[in-house]
Order: sequence, then structure tokens, then C-alpha cells
Amino acid sequence: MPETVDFIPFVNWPTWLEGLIVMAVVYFAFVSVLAMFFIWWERKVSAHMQSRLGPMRTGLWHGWAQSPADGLKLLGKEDLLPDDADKPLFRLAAYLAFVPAFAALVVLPFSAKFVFVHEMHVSLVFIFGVLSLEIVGVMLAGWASNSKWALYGAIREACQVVSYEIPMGLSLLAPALTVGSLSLAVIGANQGAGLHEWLMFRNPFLFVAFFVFFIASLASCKRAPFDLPECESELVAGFLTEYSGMRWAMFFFAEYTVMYIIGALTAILFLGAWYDPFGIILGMEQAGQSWAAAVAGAGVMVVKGFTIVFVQMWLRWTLPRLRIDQVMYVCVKVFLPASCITLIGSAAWQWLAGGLFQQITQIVLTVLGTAGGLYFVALLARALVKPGQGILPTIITSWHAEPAPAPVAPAAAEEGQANG
Amino acid sequence: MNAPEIIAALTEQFGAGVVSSEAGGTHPHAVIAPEAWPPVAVYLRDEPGLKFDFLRAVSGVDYPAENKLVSVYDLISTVHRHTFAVKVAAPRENPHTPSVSAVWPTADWHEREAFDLLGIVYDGHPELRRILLPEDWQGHPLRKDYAWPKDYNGIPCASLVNP
Amino acid sequence: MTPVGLQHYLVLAAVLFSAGLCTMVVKRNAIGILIGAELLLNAANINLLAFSKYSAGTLDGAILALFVIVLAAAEVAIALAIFLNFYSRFASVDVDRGDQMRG
Amino acid sequence: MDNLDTIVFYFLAALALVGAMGILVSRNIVRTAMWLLATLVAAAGLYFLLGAAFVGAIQLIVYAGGTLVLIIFGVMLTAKNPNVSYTPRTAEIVLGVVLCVLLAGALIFVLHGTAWPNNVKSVEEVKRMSQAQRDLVGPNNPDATESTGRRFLGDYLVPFEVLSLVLLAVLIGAAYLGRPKVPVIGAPRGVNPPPGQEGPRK
Amino acid sequence: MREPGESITTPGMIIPDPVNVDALREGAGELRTEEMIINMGPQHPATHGVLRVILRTDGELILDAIPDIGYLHRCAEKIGENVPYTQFVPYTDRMDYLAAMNNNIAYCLAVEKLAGIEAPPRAQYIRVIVAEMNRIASHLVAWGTYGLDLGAFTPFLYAFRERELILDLFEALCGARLTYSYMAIGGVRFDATAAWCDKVREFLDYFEPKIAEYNELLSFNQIFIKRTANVGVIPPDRAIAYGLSGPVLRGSGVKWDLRKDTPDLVYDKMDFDVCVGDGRMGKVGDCWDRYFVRVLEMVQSARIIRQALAQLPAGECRAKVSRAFKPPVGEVYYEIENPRGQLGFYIVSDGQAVPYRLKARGPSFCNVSILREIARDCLLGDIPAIVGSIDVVMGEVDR
Repeated sequence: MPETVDFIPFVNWPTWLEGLIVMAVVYFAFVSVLAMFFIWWERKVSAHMQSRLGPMRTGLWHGWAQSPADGLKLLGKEDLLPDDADKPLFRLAAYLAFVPAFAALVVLPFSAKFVFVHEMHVSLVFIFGVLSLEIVGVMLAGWASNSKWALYGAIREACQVVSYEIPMGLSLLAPALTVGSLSLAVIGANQGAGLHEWLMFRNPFLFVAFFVFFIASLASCKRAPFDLPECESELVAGFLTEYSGMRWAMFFFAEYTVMYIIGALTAILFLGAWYDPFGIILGMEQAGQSWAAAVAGAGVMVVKGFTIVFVQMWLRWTLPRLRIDQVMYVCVKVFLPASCITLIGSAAWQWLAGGLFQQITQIVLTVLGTAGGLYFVALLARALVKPGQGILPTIITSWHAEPAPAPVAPAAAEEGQANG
Repeated sequence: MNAPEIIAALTEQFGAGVVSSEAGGTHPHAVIAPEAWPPVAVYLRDEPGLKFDFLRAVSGVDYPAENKLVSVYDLISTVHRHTFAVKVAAPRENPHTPSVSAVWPTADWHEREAFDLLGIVYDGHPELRRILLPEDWQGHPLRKDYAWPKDYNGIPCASLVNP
Repeated sequence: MTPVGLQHYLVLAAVLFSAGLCTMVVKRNAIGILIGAELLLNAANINLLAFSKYSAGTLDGAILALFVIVLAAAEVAIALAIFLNFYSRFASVDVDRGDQMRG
Repeated sequence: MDNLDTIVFYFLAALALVGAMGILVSRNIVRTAMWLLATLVAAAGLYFLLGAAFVGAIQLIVYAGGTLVLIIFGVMLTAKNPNVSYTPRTAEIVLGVVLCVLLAGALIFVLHGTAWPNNVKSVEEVKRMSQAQRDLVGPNNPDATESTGRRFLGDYLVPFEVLSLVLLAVLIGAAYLGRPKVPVIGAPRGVNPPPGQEGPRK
Repeated sequence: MREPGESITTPGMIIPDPVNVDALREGAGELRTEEMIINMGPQHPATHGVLRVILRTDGELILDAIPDIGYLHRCAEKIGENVPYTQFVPYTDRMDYLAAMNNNIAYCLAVEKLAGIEAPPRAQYIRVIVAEMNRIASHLVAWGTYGLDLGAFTPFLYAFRERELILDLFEALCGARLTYSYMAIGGVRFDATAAWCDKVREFLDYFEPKIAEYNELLSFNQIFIKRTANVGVIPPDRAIAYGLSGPVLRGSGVKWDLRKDTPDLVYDKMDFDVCVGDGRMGKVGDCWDRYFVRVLEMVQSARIIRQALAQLPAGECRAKVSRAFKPPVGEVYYEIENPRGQLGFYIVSDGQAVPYRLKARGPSFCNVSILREIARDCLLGDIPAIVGSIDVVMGEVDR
């Protein structure tokens, strides 16, 4: 257990109340900025993927002020409350979906030192538990708004939860088992020595567990091919049909915050938490500059989280949506056995694999993983560098420059106009 | 097979059923007596030589002068690629025509539209109710003597034709 | 404020326990009774952990609490399966209608 | 530092009690389920206060995340019939309430009477303990979770395996009870009832 | 919540065999959830335009899907009886508003056949070029919105980027982007200049490699195949019985394309093949087949345009038609192949300047009528897939 200094030691704050308030303010500011940034970023990413520009006007450079403007608009909008809806539960549902997203952030480490509650030994299980509370909020929203579409959204959310939660939980345990602790700080601390130390490349079972966890986590934050609970083309807006104004925005704040939490969790569990692939930060830590290492680590952590969120967005704007029975088939029939095998496999691997054999497989997997990663980055770069064939502009621009086509031979012309 | 051969086959098969026919012109057709129409329809569809399996359209036409509401069935055969039309007349006061939705399922909706816009009642139709106009609309618009409604459930229907 | 001792937890658990029991007795809706049962189990859990922290000082309380939680989940699954069959027979989960069942 | 614990305890206890009363009083079954959620979350908070962090986290996952979702499922499937009222008769209410108040009074009276033993080890003693002894200790044990795990596969191995058998039995039983009697289109082999005994086709 | 069994539709509308839930209850021995009647009503993201589908569902399973049309009914046929022949053309634009050129051609050809007028060869070639370009534009909309129905947002934007080019070309040709009224009885109103033809070739060079990109993005995407293969299967005999036409009919494996046997347009001089669904991803006649027939047809249309541009003769682009145009007494029924199927006009003339009776047979009208038969026993998630694959345009259903 690396010795971690209290980032915000409760003891020497004037009183624990100020500590609480500072924590709340810092947290709320950071997360709301995060959620707003993601909303803007998703609109820009999806726009450029669809050969359009996205928000450009509000705010000077690339419409950066679009999300705050949306936030103000939503504040101004009237929070509709359908009259035969279950009013108290209708209001409660928004908070039930919103609070767990923040509760999970309390134990999510940004770097070895930047974590609020660092001596929580079960932070991994705590985050998973709190995230499962959000589902109750969504189902309540669907049930309380008393509309058929919302009910369908709620039932679909329940089916989706029942099917993805077990594989996600099991594939979550595989890295914890390899490291031997349920605390995220400890899991992160063991991945510092370089790219081959990343838990994803430790053994083939963890390699598979990474993909199972990533896809199941897509289902958990209702994105990309699994966004059935609030899909537009079938259920109008799923469980969000009756929501509007700030209450609707709360659901979206919660969704984007959970997206970041899932991104950060994936980074910590599989992609070498707050350490860079070359072991520089670990070096700084061992050399004693713990504050510098902490800040650098936080930077690396945020970059990794954002990359994973970018991949989630990338998937959302390319893949169509699955049907509910296909989602349950995938999660139960395919991911559940896969996650069981990865769990047992990584346990057996710990026990059986000798030193040398383990090194070799680590190197092989690292090479495999980086090759795959670079392939996708190359794909993305190619799309950015060469945006579609150049012919498109010439057709439109050059066309309007020319004068209108010559009128038809005079004889038929007026006759055509006369009764055409 | 061209129109005269088809008409010959029909008259030879049904005799009195074929009231009159017109082989030339731009729309060769045969006028069939209402009561003989279902068997003729089955014959037209199943006869190997004719094989009219594709009913293209059922159009209702109002002839107040001859006091007739005519249903025009346009047929084509996807096998022999020849086309033909059949007309079935019905009196204007109490227009009843046997339905052929059992022979060609596409007739189901076409006949409902003819009933909706012209008021021709098709006997034996599984679900004869208005298809385009609202359920409680009065009158049948495509009739020549159609009186424009003043309003519909309180919504005024003033227009150039009906100030 | 006196520091929190064992008594506080026991009193809380006792009140929760009696509230749960009262729900089971009063409610006519089968799922209400099920929720009452959950309340009982939670009260028992709080007692277990309170004793393990203040009195026994061993880990057994926590382990038993885990067993209780897992078994409660199993119990709810079976209870709901039965209620759904009951519902499809009597179109309601009103426990008083249960007297029409044979045997 | 310690008065923070007290405040949090009283807050959570209040939440749990309000939840319990809510369950007792509310008519609408969905509201009862929501009050249950409040009690469950309060109980989870209490477990954290009592030093059993692992149990608190598991309670959140299995109880609040799993069992409650099942209950809400049950509520959704069976709450559709508006013309059935579940209001109990007043005689039953009075009897129930009186009975429970008496029970609560008796329990509290008994609790105050007895003096509970207190053999809680202090933090230094736990540090000096060997690994085997430390597994037995609950409070002030830094790696309580590890000890729980080791104890599960040590002294509590038999109940652990019996538990898995019980869960298996429940799995199969619930699936059997809830099986679809009406043939489901496209369901894989074995789900639909055999061709002979299908239910009434709508 | 609405009480089960209470009818929710407009008074007088009978839902066939309304389920009497209480009668079911006594005999109910098996686990059965409540049936719900849902209005996939006139305003719904998955119904293209104002189609309303009344769904009777048991959980996710659809027991019955009853289409209810008439929300866009303007009674164009009654107007047709009060408007001279030449001035009815703008009304045909608004029937299938995604393929206005094809509608104009169908109407003008019907009237020309009635009056015995023959359009000059240059006009016939321009009509073919313009019809095929409009077919590409219409199929692009169908392709884009189908991706949207199944949750893929990006194809929609690509489809509309290409369609904008076609609309620009039409704007240069006849001034309008959607409702062109470009045809007149006896030919076309404006001539296609050489510069315009070069621009069309330039567009085709840009467009043809795009179709491969579309296939990679959507057609062969595994999730898309899972959502559309073996869904909403229409056997060939039922397709013909229900009078389906166009890609919906060809998707079921019926090799039936009016362009092959319309003597009046110059399609017989063009070399193109009829695209037919062959059950590559599942059964013949499933949603994927109907979808892929449209993609293949875009390729064929590009081929036709290239050949037509090559063979475009010089000369008049409009026959002499007197202003007070009065066709002889008689009647005609004439159909051509629209992007969505066979659009037919039945015109009865009694010698005056105004038709006695004018009936339009919209292809989507018949295509929607089979929705009830194929949407039974599917899941709620399949309804957008099926309605999208039929590619309904309410303008020509309600007329």
C-alpha cells in the first residue's frame, strides 16, 4: 500500500464543515464544467464525423459557449409536470439519477494523491454499487411519467440492467484479482513501470476482460449500440419523454458524468491509471517529487479518460442500435460466459504462469495492443487529413457563377410560358 | 393475348355475364353484370391463358346522366404482360357491388377508398369503413352532386367554390 | 451529543424490526409484505454489524450479514415468481384473494 | 472528528426510520418501493459507519441495485389493475400497530437491561497480531476485506458452498415458475412449451 | 393508464376482435401480462410523414398493427375535375414529393396517350435523364432515413449531402428544388443545355464511388444486418396479391420493372438490369433485401443517365400543343415506374378542357396495406425497420 498523504486532511481544516463545503464546491464546479464540455465536444465530434460543422456561432472560437447557453435556456424553460403523473416520484427520479453519478466521483482517484477518500479499501465495489443506484432512478422516471413510451423505456432499462450488470461486475473483478486489492489507489499504483505493466497486457484473459468490460460499460451508460432506453426512433424519447427543462438536463448531466466515470474506471483498471507508458511519472514519484508526479498523473488520467469517452462518441455516431432481445442475448449468452472465463483464467494465470513465460506473453500482448491502437489512430488521422474528394465544392460554387441557361427557341417559349 | 381475344374468352365462358365490351380505343374493357363479377374475377385470375394476378387499381366513376356508379378494375398479368380492364355498374341511389377483396387482397383498401369517396357499398368486404376521410364525415366528395359542407365539427369550410 | 454506542444501533434496529413486522401484518398487497420482510432482514443486519463492532469485535457479524443479503435476493426472486403466477390467476396480488386457492 | 460520526449516524438513522414509516403508511405500492430504497441506502451508510465497508458496498450492489430492481419489476407487472383496492380494514390496522408497538417496547426494555461484553481490540493490538489472529478481528482491522475473503474460504466454507446450491435451486425454480406458457416468437429451443401444450394463442 | 379493452380510437372505428381482457382472465392459466394499445400516432419519429399505426402489444411482442391513413388527404382528384389538363401538373408534384419529376412524367404521358400526342425524341431522353436523377435523389432519402430509423445518425447526413447536388442541378434546369412542374403535355418546358449535361456527368463521377462507401458504412454493418435480415418477410405471391410495386415488390424476388416494358420512354434503348432481392442476408423478401434493392437501383440509374446523356439527340424539346387543349372523348389508364413503385393515372375525358374523372393510383397506398400482415408477431423494435423498408411517402398514399 503506497504511503499516500491526505490530499485534503480533515484534521487541520478550520472545521470539518468548511472542508465539506470546499469539497462540494470544487466537485460541483469540476463536474458541471466536465459535463458541459462533453456535451459541446460530442456535438463537435459528431458534426465533423458527419461532414458538417456543429455549433459555430455562440462563443467566438467554434461555438464553445454553446453548452452554457443551452444550460441557461434549459433553466429558463418550464419544467413540465404531466398532471396524471406521480408528481413527487416524477421529481424524485431526476435526483435519483443525478446523485449516484456524483457519489461515485468521491472515491474516483485522479492520481495517486488526488482523491477525496483515499483510505476506502473497497472503492471499486463502492463505485459499482453506487452506479447501480442510478438504474432505480431511470426506472422510476419511466414509471412515474405514466406514459406508454416512458413505461417501455423503463422496462427496457430494467432488461438491459439485468443483462449487463453481471458480466460488467465479473470483468471488473479480473484486474482487482490480479493486483490483489479492491482499492482503486492500489490497483493504479501497480501499473506504473511502463506499457507492459498495464493490466490490460498482463495476461490474455485480462486482454479479453478489457473488451468485455468496455462494451458492457457502454450498456451501463446507455450509449452507442445499447441506447435503447431513450431511443428516438422507436420510443419517441424513452423514459425521458415527459421530461423537459432543467429536470431533463439533470438526466443528461448524470449521463455524461457517468460516461467520464466509466472512462476513468476503464483507464484505472486496464490502461495504466495515472502512469504514462514510459514510467516517467513512476520515476518522479520514487525520486520524491510526489506533488509534481501527482499533477502529471492527474493530467495523464484525464487524457486517458477523455480518449475513452471519445471512442464512446465515435461508436455512437457510426453504429445503429441493437434490438432489446439482441442486447440481452449479447450480454447474457456471450459476455457472461466470457467474463466468467476471464475471471477464472486470470486467477489460474496468477497461480500457474512462471516468470519468464509471463514476461513473454506480456510483451506479445503489448505489441498486439499497441499495433491495434495505432491502426485506429491512423484511420482517424487519414480521415482528418483527407476530408473527402475535392470535387464537391467545384460543383456547387462554380455552378452559381455561370449565367442562367439560354432561353429555349422563341416559338415554343412563350407558348410554354402561356399555359405551362 | 390482346383485348378482343380476352373479351371472346369471357363471353364464351360467361355469356350473359358480359353486358357489353369495347376492344379498341385507349382503354379496352368489358362491362360485367354485378352478380357475375366474383366468378369472373376468379376466372380472370386463375385461367392459365389470362393469369391476371396483379390488380393495378379500382377507380370509382360517377355517371349521374346514366344514373350509374361504375367501379373500374384495371388488371395486368405479371406472367403474360398483357393488360385488361373490367367495369361493374351499380345504381346511384343504392349502389351495391360484390367485393373482390377475397380474390385480390389489394382490392381491400381500394374498395374502401371508393366507398369513402363515392359511396359504393361493396358486399362481402371484411371491414368496409372510411379510409381517407374522418369517420364521421357526411357525404361522398367525388360525387358530381356533392354539396360542400358549411363546417365540420365547428371548423368553418368556407372556400371560393363554397363562400 | 453523547458518542454513538451499541445501544443506539440496537434501538434503531428494534424500531426497524417492529416497523417491518407491522408492515407485513397490515399490508394486503403481496409486494408490500415482501418489502416488510426486507425491512426485517435489514434490521437484523444492522444488529449483526453493531454487535461485531462494539461487542464481539470479530468479523463473523460481517460475514453473516453478507449471507443474509445474498439470501434475501434469492428469496425476493422466488417470491416474485410466485406473485406473478398468483397475479395471472387472480388479476391482482391482493393477499386476501388467496383463500380461493385449492388445497 | 468524532462528532461528525454522530451527526452522520443520526442523519442515517433518521432516514432509515422515516423510510420505515413511509413503507408502513404509504398507499401507492411504488412509493413503498421508493421508501424501501431510502431505508436500504440508509442501512448501507450505517454499515460504512460500523466499519464494514465491504458489506456496505455489497448491500448497495445486491440489495439496492438488484433486489430493488426485482421488486420494481414485480410492481410494474402487477400494478395494472386499477379496480382492485388494497386498503386494509381498520381492525387489522389497529391490531397490527398495537402488536408492534408492544414488541418494540419489549425489545428496547430488554436491550437497556443487559450489559453487553466488550472485547474490542485497540488498533495497536491488532497491528501486533499475526495474520491468522488478525483474520478473526473485525473492527480496527485495516484489511478487513481480505480477512472476510479468507474466512469465507476458511471457517465458513460449508455455508458458502451450501449458499451457492441454494442460489442454483432458486435460479432454476424462479425460471420454471416464470416460464412463458404462451409460445414466444423466435424463442430458442427449450423456452417455448412443447408444440402439444401451447397456451391459448391470442 | 387507460383501462384495458376500452377503445381509444375515434368513435365508430372498430378494432377487429377487440380483446375482452376479462373474458380471457377466467380461463387464464398461464403467466400473461396486460395487453396495451399504443398509438404510433401521426406525429412519430419512425413513421415517415403522418402515418398512424395502432399497435396492440403484449410487452414487446406486437399482436396487431393497424395502419390508419388519411391525415394528408387533400382530395387532389376532386380538384382534378375542376382544373384544366395543363394546370393539373403542379398537383402531381405534391403527390410523391420526393420524386416530383417522375409524377409529372406519369401524368403527362397519360394525357399524351389519351390525346395521341407524341413527345419529340429529345424530350423523351431529357425525361429519362431527369426521372433517373430524381430516382437517385429519392433512394438517397430512403437510404438516409432508414439508417436513422435504426439508430445510425451519420448516413442521413451523407445522403443529404449528395442529394443537395442533384437538387442544385434541378434548380439550374427548371428553377425549383422539390416541386418542379418541369413537364408539360407534349414535352419539357426548358431545354437541357450542354453545360448542364457536363455538370450531370461531373456529378455522376463524384457519386458512383460513394455507393461503395455507403455499403461499407451501413449495408454490411453487422448490427444493421442483425436488425433487418429475416424481419418483415414478404413472400412473392403475397407481394403480387397485395399489389405491391417498386423496390418493395422486387425485394421479394419478383422480376417486375415497368421500365423494361414502357414503349413510350426510351428505356428500351438503354442497357440496364432489374435489381431483385436474392435473400443474401436472410430469407428472400426481408427488410434487408428491400433496402439493398434500392442501393443497387441507384447504381443502375447512374448507368442509365450516362447512356441517355451519350445518346441525347438534338432538336425540339416540346411538341406543338394548342393553348386551349381539349383531348378527344375517351379514357386511359397509364402507369410508369416511380422510385416507390407504379404510379398510375386513370383519366376519363368527355371532350371538354377539364377531365371528367381523374384517379391517381399511388404505389405507397398499396405498399402500406401489407403492413398489417407482416408486422404481426414481430417486436416493437422491428416496426421502424419494417415501415422504413417499405419507404412510405404519405403524399401519394392520401393524395
